[in-house]
Amino acid sequence: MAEKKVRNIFVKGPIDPSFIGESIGQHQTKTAIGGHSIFLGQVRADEIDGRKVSAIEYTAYEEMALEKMHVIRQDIFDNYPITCMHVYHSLGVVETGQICLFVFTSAPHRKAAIDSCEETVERLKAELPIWGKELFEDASYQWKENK
Amino acid sequence: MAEKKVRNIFVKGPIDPSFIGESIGQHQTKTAIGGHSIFLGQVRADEIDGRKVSAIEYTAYEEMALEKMHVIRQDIFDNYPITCMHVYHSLGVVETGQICLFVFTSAPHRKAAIDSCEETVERLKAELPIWGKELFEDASYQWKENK
Amino acid sequence: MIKVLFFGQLTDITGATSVEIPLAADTDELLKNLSEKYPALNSAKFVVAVNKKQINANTALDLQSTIVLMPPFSGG
Amino acid sequence: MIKVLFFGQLTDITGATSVEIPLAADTDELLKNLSEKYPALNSAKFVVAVNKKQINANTALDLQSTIVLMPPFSGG
Repeated sequence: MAEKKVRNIFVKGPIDPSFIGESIGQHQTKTAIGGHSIFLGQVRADEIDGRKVSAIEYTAYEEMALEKMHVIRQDIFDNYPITCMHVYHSLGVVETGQICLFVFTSAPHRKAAIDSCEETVERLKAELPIWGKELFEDASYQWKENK
Repeated sequence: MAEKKVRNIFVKGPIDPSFIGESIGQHQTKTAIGGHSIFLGQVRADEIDGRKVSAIEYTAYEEMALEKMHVIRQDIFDNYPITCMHVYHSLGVVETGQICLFVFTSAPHRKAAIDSCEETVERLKAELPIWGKELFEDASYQWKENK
Repeated sequence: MIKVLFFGQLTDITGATSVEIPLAADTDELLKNLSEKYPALNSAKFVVAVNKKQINANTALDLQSTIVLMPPFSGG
Repeated sequence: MIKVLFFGQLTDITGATSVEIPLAADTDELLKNLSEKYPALNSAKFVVAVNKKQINANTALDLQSTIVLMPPFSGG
């Protein structure tokens, strides 16, 4: 299942829900698949010290992020019997309510799909050099911190 | 978060990927959400004793299944800080490669979305009176058994 | 007479999704009567629901009871 | 001269996503020079990547080195 190619994961702006539907539909020819697991990150309208988040602006050290994601992908394929994995992360401004992260794993059996999806989400949040700048409605900002 | 209404979960035939995309898009106004978790069941072209599955035909004891699903939904809302949950299951014939199950949970934080989705999938497979009849290409069949 | 519903592989035994049989006093008696009519039920795995609740013990029946025989679930 | 890249909140300190500074023999020396230029870096949390690999110890540099200062990640 190993692949050599370093794939791009970055998309400019939010991830369109119809793109997610289309990605799902593209798996209908893969009849060895029995389960898909999807995680979507959505920008939350957090209120911090009375200021309300209106958007997050993402930047990344793209070259390094793609290399790290490639390593994560290889590890996940080595550790779980999955059929395929797709990861997309936004760059630039994503408004509240819009989708900034799309992780999609598929496998013959549900457990591998579910577990590999969760592990991919956890690892990419911890390991990919991506930064979110929370933009408030009053035009101030603060740098996001992952918990 | 408790709701009184027993919702229908059954759809005739396969679940359309574009419907899944639309369901995701309908959450863009819910700006308290930070993460969505989705599980999709897809009919697998298993080969059993040299016969290849071409479709699964689902039947359910619908009234009881909806009441049980209502209990599961209440339990999940009681146990996880989630914003919403949507569940759809096919009835009738679903061909290999098509989607027969769509479980969708959303929460302010990812852990609740991911854990509640997985638990919902496990519980509905174990507790809902639904049966799958595996139809083979040679027109024979066998009743599916969940592992 | 009372109607009994069957699902899944049980319909291969009964050849129907429901049958009408004489009312029995309780589920034990009803199952005994059904087994006489469909001997293959003796070796089949199933649980019984009365009025949409799965029962774990002998349960009294009346003409309003909804009785359903359910083999192991296989949804999803 | 060598180019150093900054991300996230570090760009608030430097006022730029990259700065050119004289080449240093290794990362310890480079960080000392950077701290003199931007004293707020002393209290900032970050890791250093050289040629796209995060370093955990002092690392030799040359004119071809790509040096990046990265605050805690917050993607997803």
